[in-house]
Amino acid sequence: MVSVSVAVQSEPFDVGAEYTQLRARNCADGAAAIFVGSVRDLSDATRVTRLQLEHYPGMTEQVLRQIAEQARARWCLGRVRIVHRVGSLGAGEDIVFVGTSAPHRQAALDACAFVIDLLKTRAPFWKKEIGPDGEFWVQARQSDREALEKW
Amino acid sequence: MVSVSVAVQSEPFDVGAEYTQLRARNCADGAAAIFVGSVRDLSDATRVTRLQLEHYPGMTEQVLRQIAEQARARWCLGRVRIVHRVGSLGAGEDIVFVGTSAPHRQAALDACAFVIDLLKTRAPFWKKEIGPDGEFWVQARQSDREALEKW
Amino acid sequence: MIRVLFFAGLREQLGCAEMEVAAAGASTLAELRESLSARGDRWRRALANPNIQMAVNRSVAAADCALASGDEVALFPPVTGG
Amino acid sequence: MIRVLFFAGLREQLGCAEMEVAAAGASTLAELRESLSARGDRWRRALANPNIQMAVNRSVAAADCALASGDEVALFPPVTGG
Repeated sequence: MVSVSVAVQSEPFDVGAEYTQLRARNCADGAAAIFVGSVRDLSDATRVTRLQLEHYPGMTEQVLRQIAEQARARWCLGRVRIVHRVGSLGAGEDIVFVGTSAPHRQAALDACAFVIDLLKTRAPFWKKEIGPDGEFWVQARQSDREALEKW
Repeated sequence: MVSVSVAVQSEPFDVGAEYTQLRARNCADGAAAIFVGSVRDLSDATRVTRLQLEHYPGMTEQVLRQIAEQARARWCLGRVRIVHRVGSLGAGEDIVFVGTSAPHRQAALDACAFVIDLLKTRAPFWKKEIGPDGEFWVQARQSDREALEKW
Repeated sequence: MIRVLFFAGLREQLGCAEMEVAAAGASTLAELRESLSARGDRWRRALANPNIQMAVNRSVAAADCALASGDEVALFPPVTGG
Repeated sequence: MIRVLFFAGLREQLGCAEMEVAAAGASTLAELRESLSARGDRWRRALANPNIQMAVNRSVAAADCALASGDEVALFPPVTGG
């Protein structure tokens, strides 16, 4: 596995397989951090049964790669892997995987948090929530923009 | 799966299976964070081929459970899972798994980092490094004690 | 020609995912946006939203970014992935 | 009686994993530690280390912690798990 790897796909990802890849032939890294975001069944007051994920093909992969490279420039990291799903997702399904490996735990943990924070505000994905009450584009959150301030 | 679960075991753990458990029948949590620590092949200047992990049976599980409960008292979390291996581990083998789930990502990520930081300084495990140059008890690191200051 | 893409809620508001415009009337992103706004009420309203983000050739760009024939421009609401 | 456990490097230094001592001569952790130190040079040296940590009934405890018969005491070096 190369040091930075990103994927945008409609198929589910396998967290165990992703972890195995992150660690394969990688004895120098004693720490791995993973974040997985998935579809909640409850968004504010609206019940959500499905999520439709749209993206900007071509730009998405480029932005994800740039975010991963920014993390590698900032921390001593082994590998960074980002997988983001697009298309129609049911409640409880996984949306995004961020995995980092590093010689030391703080770098792996910080880089993982950094990547998901940047992804949330920079990567061109848009969520539409679909439920019994209709279809609604998810609004960007102020808290996501504020989360960037710590980096 | 109950909200707090800890295990001390000599058998390997399966990151994919642990993740599945963390998320099973748990649609309220849209975020999961995982940390995995494993045996590096290079510790300072000494080459390490095996690690012997000793613990204090009875106290270990209790301390791990207390750490998990402290995390739950501090953040809005769904589940906390800690698995720590003991016995003889080869280079590249996984040592410790920390998994957290939460409605929001920051809670999951912070709690995961908190648990591993506390575990490093509070849970009664001791590592002995075994390599071609002999056997050496790993010394506690000042950086691990300092890592606690942020909590 | 400049290729212009619209995404998500903005695409639905405009009823348009993609169009081509002459490079002549759009030497900067700001100019392009203005000429698009002039296409009618629906366009003016949708593009008046100050939160709309713009990209040129797949990188986020500011309003004064210069455009040339062959560029790919995208306009979209704040992103909500992850 | 008080059950006393030693772990890791300390266990190896002392050549002892577990022992029982009379509760009478050890009303606090500090007293217990002192009486153990008096068992000989090896014990004095090993227990003089200020980094040695102590637990009573599986919870970390300070030197002034009172002891009673039936208690389980443990002495060990700083932990290095994770």
